[in-house]
Amino acid sequence: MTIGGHFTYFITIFLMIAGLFIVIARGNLIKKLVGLGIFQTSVYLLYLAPAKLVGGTAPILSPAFTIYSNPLPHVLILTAIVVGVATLALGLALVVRIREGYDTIEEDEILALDAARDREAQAS
Amino acid sequence: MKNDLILRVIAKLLIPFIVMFAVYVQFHGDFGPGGGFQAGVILAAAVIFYALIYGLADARKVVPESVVESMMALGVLLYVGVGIAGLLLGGNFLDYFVLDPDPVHGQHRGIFWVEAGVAITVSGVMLKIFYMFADRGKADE
Amino acid sequence: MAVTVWVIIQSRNLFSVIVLGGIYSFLMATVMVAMDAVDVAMTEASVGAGISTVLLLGALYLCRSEEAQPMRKPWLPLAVSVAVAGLLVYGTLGLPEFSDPQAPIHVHVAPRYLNEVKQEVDVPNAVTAVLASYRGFDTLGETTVVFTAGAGVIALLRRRRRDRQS
Amino acid sequence: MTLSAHLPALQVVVPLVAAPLTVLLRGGRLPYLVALTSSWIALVIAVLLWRQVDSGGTLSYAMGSWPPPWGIEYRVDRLTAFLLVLVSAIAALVLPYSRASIEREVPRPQHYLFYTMFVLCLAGLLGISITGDAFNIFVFLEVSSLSTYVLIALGRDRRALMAAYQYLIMGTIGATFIVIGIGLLYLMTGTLNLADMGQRLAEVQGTRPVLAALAFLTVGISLKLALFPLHQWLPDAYTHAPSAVSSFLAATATKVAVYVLIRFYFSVFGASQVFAHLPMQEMMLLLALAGMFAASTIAIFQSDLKRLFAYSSVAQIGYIILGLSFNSINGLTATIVHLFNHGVTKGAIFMLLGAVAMVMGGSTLARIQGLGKRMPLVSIGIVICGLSLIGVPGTAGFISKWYLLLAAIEQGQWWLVFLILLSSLLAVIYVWRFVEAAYFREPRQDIDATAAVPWSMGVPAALLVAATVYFGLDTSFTIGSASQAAAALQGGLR
Repeated sequence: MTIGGHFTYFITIFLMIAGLFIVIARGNLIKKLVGLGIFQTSVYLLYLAPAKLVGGTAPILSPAFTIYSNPLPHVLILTAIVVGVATLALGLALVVRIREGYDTIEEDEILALDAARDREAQAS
Repeated sequence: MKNDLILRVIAKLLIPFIVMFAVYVQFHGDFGPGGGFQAGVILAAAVIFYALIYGLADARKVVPESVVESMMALGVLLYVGVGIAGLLLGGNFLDYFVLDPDPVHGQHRGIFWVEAGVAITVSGVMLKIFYMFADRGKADE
Repeated sequence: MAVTVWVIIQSRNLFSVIVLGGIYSFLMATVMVAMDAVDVAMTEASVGAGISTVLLLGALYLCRSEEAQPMRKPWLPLAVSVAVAGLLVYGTLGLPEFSDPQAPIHVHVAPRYLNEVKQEVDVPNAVTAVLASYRGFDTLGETTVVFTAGAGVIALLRRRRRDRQS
Repeated sequence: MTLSAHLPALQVVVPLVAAPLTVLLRGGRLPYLVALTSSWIALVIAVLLWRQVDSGGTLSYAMGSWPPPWGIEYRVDRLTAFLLVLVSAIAALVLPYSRASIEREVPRPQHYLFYTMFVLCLAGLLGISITGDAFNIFVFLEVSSLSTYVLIALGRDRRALMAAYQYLIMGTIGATFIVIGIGLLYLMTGTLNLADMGQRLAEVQGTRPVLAALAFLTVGISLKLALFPLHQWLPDAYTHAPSAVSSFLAATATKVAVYVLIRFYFSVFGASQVFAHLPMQEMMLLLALAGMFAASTIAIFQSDLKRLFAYSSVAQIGYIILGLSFNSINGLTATIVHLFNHGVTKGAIFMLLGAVAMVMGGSTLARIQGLGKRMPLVSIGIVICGLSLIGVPGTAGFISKWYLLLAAIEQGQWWLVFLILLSSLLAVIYVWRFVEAAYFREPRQDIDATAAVPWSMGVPAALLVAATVYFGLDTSFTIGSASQAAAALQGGLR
């Protein structure tokens, strides 16, 4: 086990964590979604990097080559990308609606607005 | 952008090529990178491009909303339809072998229709999402 | 790529965040080509750098907003992130090394795809074959997800116009 | 091949076909009828599958005729069939209920999309349960989650949007964690088929990636099933979603997540591995107890009934996980039975609350004062379900508590017996809050509550309430299936 052999994993992990951090730590709803995108995209790398074989080629069969990368992870990640963009589209639609409802897309402000309304409701 | 002659002319020239490229990606997916999903995205991009240059109303005339909404559904139905065809012809669900007397040819046929279904749904959804977001922008103003 | 991500964390201007996100996707697509995943790279470039960026910009246009200045000290999220990172490092250290041809994923299921695709499906692009045939049901699910998102966006965004009319 | 051989595929395909059809048909009654028909067909298929499994053992179905490790396999064993019956039965009851319910809560142009999302969610949940392929779980998980987000956001209040957004973020993080977990497992075994994975994992037992995968899957699925510290999305989502949606989600969504957890623990990792290398047992026990007590306590201080019972759901999930942590046949039986019993009970409660909200204009405790006089049948229904949540003999809740107690006694953990009883006391308090408001307060005169509950809402709710009582008396179906499933899991791939 060498550090070099795992280099790709470490890169992946850094990107992943950065994305995750943006999602949890940032209050802006759009930025959260960007972070979510980064988080998901880096996971793709976790699947793809191990599929590569040095000296191999893309899994498009032809008599000229004998070593190919593993096609299965590619397929999985294609699916995952599509799922990712579907989630993003839905998330953005929600953000647009939230912004219309609350006139802000900062999580803290929205929570404050809700809390204020709760207090009103209890007072009345 | 609506009245810029150069843009309009270039767009007229480019859009057929974009559509051609989409078709190429769709059918070349067997041999090189590409397939239904990518083709669908490119196809949607062509229409979005058209809408940007000629305006949303014109784009709606070319590709009406109701058609787009039906496309979303039809693509999925086509995909499932292929699966059920496999069922009816005596195989399992999504069994392509039975689609043709020659099993390998059956696979070709299955993949072809399935990819077509994916392309239809994806381009429909992408366009629809674009229309929805664009509409919202107008409502705000 | 790491630099791009760092700037995204720091930047409060949402516009630049989104554009950087697009750049990030493009870089990712390049890496994917290097990993021989051409199909995936093509999708990532068109989806990540294309569609996502356009969608985000569209939403940003509708929201017209800068990220707010004051923020809590992000100790808890940082702790969570570091914990996850630690777990991942711990886990990946036991994984097979990069480009190890004896790794389980190269010896178990995949060879059949590569060796027999010619006889069974006769489609040169193994990715297409696996996608549409061997794992065709996954792709049906994927198409359904896209359909769900489309119908969902309609359900969410159509409402207000009708409300106004009524 | 006859049609019966294709039932596993049809189970998911029928609702899947219904979804695009509802979009094509758009306005009018047709989308509703399509959705309703598909959910009833799904129920029939689920029952048929259950009978096939009951007599013939585990079914396996190869999608596209590709043999399992290469293609995607559908696999129906006892546990799967049991869950399929639960999910499709609840869907078949909630759909007729939803027709009158969304009339009030969702704008008309959205109606057909509501049904689209509903059948998609159903297809997703069924797909997760029935599939024997790890990545396929993820795909269908996303089908069901995306549709759930939309369903929640269709609620009237603007807070429904925020609830849906929070759930979207949490859910996506959870799903991504699950993908990481599956990825690590795939890298170690080279396969995605669950059964195959289980066998090949035996060779690499206890290695670091496998343990990390276990951790990621646990956290990811826990987010989805709202295990105690990760439950934050649940109360908001249940409170602000349309009533029909709360009812369906409360009864099925978290249950399916628990099922995925069980599937990974017992069929893939194997119980011995899960519990041997990490202090999982202690951790789960601790989280389950924390969930039971904290969530019940929070529930006591809620002023909105929907929210109160949402927190009660979090507490009940504690019981479910508690059963898992025993790692014994009785414990597992308790978990599986409670999945079913709690699903039925909570489905009934949220249906009834929907009716209350419809007539009284809200479901806060202040508003529903005197409900016992205004809506006597509905109040009695809620009380019966409340008794089931407490675990009073004669209700379904008692059966699951009984097995939990058995499992605790079997291992000689008397303090646990005490704690389980103590937490039931908390349930008594929060149910009492409802009873107090409904029966010991005079109706408020300023609220006009003359609207009648339509039959289409009343009958499904009544059926579920009846089921709550029925499964408390006749346990041959629930306990029978659950104990056999538990035995199979415990004795299965170790």
